[in-house]
Amino acid sequence: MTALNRWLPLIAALLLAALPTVLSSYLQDLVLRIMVLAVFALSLELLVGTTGLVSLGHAAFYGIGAYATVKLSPESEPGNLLILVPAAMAAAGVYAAAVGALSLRTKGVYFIMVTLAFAQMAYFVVHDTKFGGGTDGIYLNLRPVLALGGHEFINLDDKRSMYWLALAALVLTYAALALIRRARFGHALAGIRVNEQRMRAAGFATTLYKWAAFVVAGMLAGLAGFLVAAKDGFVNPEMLSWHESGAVLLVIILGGLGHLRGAVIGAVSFVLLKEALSTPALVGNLLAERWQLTLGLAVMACVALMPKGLIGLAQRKGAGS
Amino acid sequence: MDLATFAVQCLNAVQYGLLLFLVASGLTLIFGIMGIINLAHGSFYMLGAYLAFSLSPLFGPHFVTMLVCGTLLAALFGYLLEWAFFSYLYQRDHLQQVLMTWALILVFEELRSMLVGNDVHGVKPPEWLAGTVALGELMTYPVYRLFASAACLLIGAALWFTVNRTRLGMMIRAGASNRDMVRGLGIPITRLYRTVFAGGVALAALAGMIAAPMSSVYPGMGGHVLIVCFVVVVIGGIGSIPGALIAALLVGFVDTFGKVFFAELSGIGVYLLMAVILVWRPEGLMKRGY
Amino acid sequence: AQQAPLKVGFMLPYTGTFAALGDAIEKGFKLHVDEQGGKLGGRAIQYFKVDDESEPSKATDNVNKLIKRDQVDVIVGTVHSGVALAMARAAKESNTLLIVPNAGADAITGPLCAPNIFRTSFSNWQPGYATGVIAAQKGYKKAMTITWNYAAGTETVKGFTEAFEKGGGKVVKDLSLPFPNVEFQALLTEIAAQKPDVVFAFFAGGGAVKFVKDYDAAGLRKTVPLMGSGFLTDGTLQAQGAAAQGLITSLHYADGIETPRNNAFRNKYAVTYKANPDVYAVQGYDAAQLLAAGLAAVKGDASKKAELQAAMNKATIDSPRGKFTLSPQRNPTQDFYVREVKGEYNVTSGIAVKALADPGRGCKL
Amino acid sequence: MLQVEGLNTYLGDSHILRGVDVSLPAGTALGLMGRNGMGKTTLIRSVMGYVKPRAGTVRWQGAECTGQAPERMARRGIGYVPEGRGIFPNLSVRENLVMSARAGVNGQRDWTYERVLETFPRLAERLDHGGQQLSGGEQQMLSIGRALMTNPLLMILDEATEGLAPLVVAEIWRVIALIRDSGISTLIVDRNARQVLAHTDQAVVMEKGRIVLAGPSAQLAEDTEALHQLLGV
Amino acid sequence: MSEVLLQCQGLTRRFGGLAAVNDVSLDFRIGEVHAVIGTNGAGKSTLINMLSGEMPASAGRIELQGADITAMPQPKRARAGVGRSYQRTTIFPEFTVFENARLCAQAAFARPWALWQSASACADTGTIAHEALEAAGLADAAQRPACTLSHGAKRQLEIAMCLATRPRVLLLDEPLAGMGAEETDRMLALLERLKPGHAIALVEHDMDAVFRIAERITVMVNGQVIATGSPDAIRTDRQVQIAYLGDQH
Ligand SMILES: Nc1ncnc2c1ncn2[C@@H]1O[C@H](COP(=O)(O)OP(=O)(O)OP(=O)(O)O)[C@@H](O)[C@H]1O
Ligand SMILES: Nc1ncnc2c1ncn2[C@@H]1O[C@H](COP(=O)(O)OP(=O)(O)OP(=O)(O)O)[C@@H](O)[C@H]1O
Ligand SMILES: [Mg+2]
Ligand SMILES: [Mg+2]
Repeated sequence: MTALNRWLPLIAALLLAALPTVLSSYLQDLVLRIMVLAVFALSLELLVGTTGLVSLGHAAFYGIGAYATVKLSPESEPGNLLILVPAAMAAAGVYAAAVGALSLRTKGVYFIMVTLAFAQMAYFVVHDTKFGGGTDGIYLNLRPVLALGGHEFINLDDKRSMYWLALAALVLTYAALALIRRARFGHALAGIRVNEQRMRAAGFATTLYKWAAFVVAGMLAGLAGFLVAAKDGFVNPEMLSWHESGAVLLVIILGGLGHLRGAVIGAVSFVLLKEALSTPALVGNLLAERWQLTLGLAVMACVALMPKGLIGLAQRKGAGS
Repeated sequence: MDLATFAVQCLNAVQYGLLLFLVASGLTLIFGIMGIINLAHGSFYMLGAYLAFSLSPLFGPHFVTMLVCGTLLAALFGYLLEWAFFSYLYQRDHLQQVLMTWALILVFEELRSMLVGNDVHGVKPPEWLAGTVALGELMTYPVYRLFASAACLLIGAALWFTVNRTRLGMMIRAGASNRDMVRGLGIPITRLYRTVFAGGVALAALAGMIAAPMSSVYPGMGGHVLIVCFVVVVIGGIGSIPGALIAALLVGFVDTFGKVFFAELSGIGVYLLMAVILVWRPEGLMKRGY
Repeated sequence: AQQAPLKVGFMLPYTGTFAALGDAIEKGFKLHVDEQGGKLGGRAIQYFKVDDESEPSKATDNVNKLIKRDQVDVIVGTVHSGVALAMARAAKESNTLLIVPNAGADAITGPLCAPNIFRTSFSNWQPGYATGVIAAQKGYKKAMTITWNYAAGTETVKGFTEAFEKGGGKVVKDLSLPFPNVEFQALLTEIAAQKPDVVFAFFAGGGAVKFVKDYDAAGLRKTVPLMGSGFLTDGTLQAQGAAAQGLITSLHYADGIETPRNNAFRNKYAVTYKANPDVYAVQGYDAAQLLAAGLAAVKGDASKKAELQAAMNKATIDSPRGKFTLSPQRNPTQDFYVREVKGEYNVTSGIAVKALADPGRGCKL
Repeated sequence: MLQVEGLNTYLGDSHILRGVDVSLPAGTALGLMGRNGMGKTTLIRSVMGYVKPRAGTVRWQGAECTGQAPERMARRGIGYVPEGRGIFPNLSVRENLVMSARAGVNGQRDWTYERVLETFPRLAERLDHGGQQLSGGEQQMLSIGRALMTNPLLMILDEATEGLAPLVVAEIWRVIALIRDSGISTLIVDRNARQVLAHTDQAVVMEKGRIVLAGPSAQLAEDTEALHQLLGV
Repeated sequence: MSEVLLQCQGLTRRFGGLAAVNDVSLDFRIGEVHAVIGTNGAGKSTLINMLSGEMPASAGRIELQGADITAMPQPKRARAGVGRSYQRTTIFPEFTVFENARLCAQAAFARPWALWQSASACADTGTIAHEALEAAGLADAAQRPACTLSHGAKRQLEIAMCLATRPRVLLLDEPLAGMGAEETDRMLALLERLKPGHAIALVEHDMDAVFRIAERITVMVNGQVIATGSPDAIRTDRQVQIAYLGDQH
């Protein structure tokens, strides 16, 4: 039981890798979408679940990653993955470094609001200026490729390549975060979440730790942003809006805070729940049109019945058996 | 900008600030003082606006009576809401409230769409407030806006008094920090919080009713005010009512003059203000000394 | 042999601020289909629906539901320009036929134009331009514009400025505020201070209601005439009440168009849905007409894409708004009416510009 | 006045109280002693209704009230000074006192705001300070004062002298004696066994969730051997 | 005379108009327990807060082994050897007792960049944590979640966490509060053992304990030092008796 539990992420990853061979193109897209959201959610989980820093501006880094991808792609030839991925992560990381340095002076709800403020500023910069293409957003003319020495290894125009790239990103993100949480760094972050005062008294430079976590989370969000830009070939200011930040926060709360699996489960269930509730073929025309109502009620039921999020449910079952 | 225009702009700023304060007052109570992260505040505001829309034909000139009735209805609604959806969340991680209130927004929006449809509506101010006063040679100023400003101040003062000067207010604040201890002193916290929550909903709805004749009534109207309300409450220092007032006025000024001088980037203004203030004073402007 | 039904996918806002518009568009579309006995080009129609939530960042995923999951033959949508742009991209990539029944973003039939992307509404530039023509004709010399700082607003204002300045006037200042901010007082004061001859405004929905009421309450309606693109007063007059009386706007549709075609349409719509049609319903209706014209040419065989699209582009649509054709960029070349608010109606007093075509700048078709 | 019979309480899965019987006649003081972690606080919290006992009964003035909500118990006249003080950090000293002010069950108002301040002059100097800003001892005084403001019939003091200066501790014992004289009962948990025995009528010693020794305080004070074995003094 | 590890001169802290600590100069030496006693609100905790870097001083100077550390941030000070315990229990409630201690031990072996190493497998911190728990008498409870400890046990954990950081200066704020007689004895024995090699500042209201263990006692009243000296001198100091001790001692 525990052994299975331990290897579950790996098994899931292998299953996911095999899926494109059996799935229809639409379902493959759906899974792709979930994986990208999962990367985004995982990046926030490092902040919220692990470090206890609730950010309502995480979409800014996601959006910046996406915009950087589009902006740095050449007009008329495909951009190179080897440049674009680091660039997107770096762009998001740089902004995160600045925002983190300023906002970590504050705590709790104030922190929530300062991160929101910085995200909104980024939002308005892309929304209201020519630079970001205004409200309409901008297109990525050609999807990125992985080219080395004139040879093209991966072309994201191919749906499966895109899928596997996203899967690779998810696996790497998950693994990186799992390592972090297992390492002393992660333990220190957890300590900061529970009792920062004590951590300082013990000798941890907590601000530095939090800042580092903030930057890492920002960079991973940038990675998710890159994936979206490459997948959709289109970026829009709304990617940076607080709705987006809020949505990803909801995903990890729904999944259950404090567990990497929670973030992934949250992403899966959120997308599937909404998808199911708004698909006429599944729930009938009448209900599908009222998906907001059913989704709202479903989430309320989740909150009422599952104090620890969906992961709590899985764990309780695990403990019982 | 000549002096007269400047004066009028200042008046605009103050008036907008007061309106923001009115809308944020309910949030100060529920979020600032009770400590519930309530995303559905905008929905309560919308509820008020739609109440005004559906009640005003019934009440005609008895505008104040309508306000009272609407507020009571909203309070009752809030009372039930707390019982059904919030009473068991206090012991849990605060973020669960985020999820719950977000889900409530969805449900509210859909119910509104089912009950009153998706059209835009206007609400007429009562006859006795419908006039305007002249302002300079070209402009006039609606009397109703002055009425709304006065109402804001009145409500703000009443709220401040209740929270800071009455035992009820002290109990509410005490409950936010240590529920168990409050119970140990013989105060039925469950009922108390239910009532206060109802009060917060009522305030939001009252703000919606007062704002309806000025702002019109339309789907999604709650979402637009929500963030600004949070900004106001937080800049002011969570839980501080005078702080919220000052913050609301500041936001009013920044917004008004931002639009005039930096139209291109005026959206940033309010958030820049918040970021600067919080980086400068990490606990808001008027955080209580303790 | 019995052909399988033609799959039509609606991607429209069914929730949120634009829900009423989405509803009207769908009703309009279905009305025409019903008039044809439930068939277009001899083929039965099967509908699919996706709520676009007016959320551009979800647009690609949402439109893929129609393209990949439901594998529709035609997509009809949407209202929000940002969403429509994302849809245009997806449609282009998958070569799915797209009919835009509202979103006015100039780019859709400009830089992003494609043989399979059609529009039955307008480009943002058009109503702005038409209003500019009216304003110039009225002899106004000094204008100010006011709108939300977003694409639809700035594009409309651009159209207005182009026509107004061509007609000899001068736009002295463009005012704007962030979307969806509705606190206009500061900008109204700015207008009062500058005292232009005329103000051109672009707002829609709740913002339009509030703007018109605030404009009136500030006492400006009597001193500085207000004009706007038709959306300023469409579907909002009941809410705007007295404040909107006498407002002059321009749009490709109006309430008092006394043609048999329009009357028939309005009656039919009123009978079917127990509601009065608006411009959105017309646009939806025409989307169906346009599709019908194309399908008729290929006898219902939607797989003959090139022929279908060519036929659609050549079609003359007998719209309730009056006949229109499509520009090479597939945007309607249509008449724009002068409209004045009287009571709860936008009454037309003639045509501002006949057969106004969008310049289609940047389109490489 | 207070009668506890066969109380069994679980926290999580652990069986903490294993059949506790305690009774406290009106107007007397009962000392509750025991090493750390023996269940003293749990007993008090079971009586107050913060935790629901699995078995056993709690009687207050003859009426059964097992598992009633803490606010009900407080309203019936129990004043509670918890361990760790439970001061409201976001209220000023004045507000901490005023918010809890209440006439007793019999309408008595023996303890007023003024009298509390008289008893703890240190608090009078700190009226406008927030609860958070008080020193540890000041918080303790405030916690006691706050409970007195509810004019209780029974005061439960869980480690009420923790962190208090010797002079103040002496003052607290004096106040307790005073309270007792005015007919209010007290239930005292304190680490200083000698002091407890000196200021109570009856005393019980707990070990691992059971009462292992009970009797008049004076008598227990003699029994040095048992005290040493059970309490380490 | 033994080495002075930590000392302060003219240390002052004001809260608005109130001088909670006023011009206090003290030193703490290796091999000595220096008790700081005083009335409630005398400023003892505030003093410790300043010495440990939790709170900036309004005026004055703090030296660690002769180096000025007045402006040194708390974490750095802690790593330099200044450890403290809190009067109000300050633990990680949701972690196990062992994890509480190990996390504190980890501060000295931070190496946050070593992501490939598992924190729980780190032998050094594990040993230190075990020793600290053993010393504080909590070895049996190591695997329990800290929040399920009784009040007294939490106080013990508080001390263990301070020890786990391996400090050279121990600033203990009422370590005995909430502990029973037996635990008090154990704690005093522990302090006795720690004395060589450590400088210990002990803030405490338990006079029996203070007089048993302290080499030097400083008495504070209203932010000021009113007396410093050997236990016997303090016991008989009239001023101290009036302000603090009463006549019992
Ligand atoms: N939530 C819990 N789950 C399991 N056991 C618990 C829980 N809370 C407390 N305990 C255990 O219950 C026992 C009794 O605790 P209690 O707080 O009543 O002791 P106490 O006698 O008041 O001790 P102290 O003198 O230290 O305050 C202790 O051994 C404690 O570890
Ligand atoms: N943050 C603060 N703001 C204002 N006043 C404070 C603050 N912290 C402490 N004080 C005041 O400073 C004085 C000294 O407090 P301190 O906690 O140092 O006392 P103490 O000597 O530790 O007392 P005790 O023995 O009761 O713990 C007290 O009167 C307290 O009210
Ligand atoms: Mg206890
Ligand atoms: Mg202290």
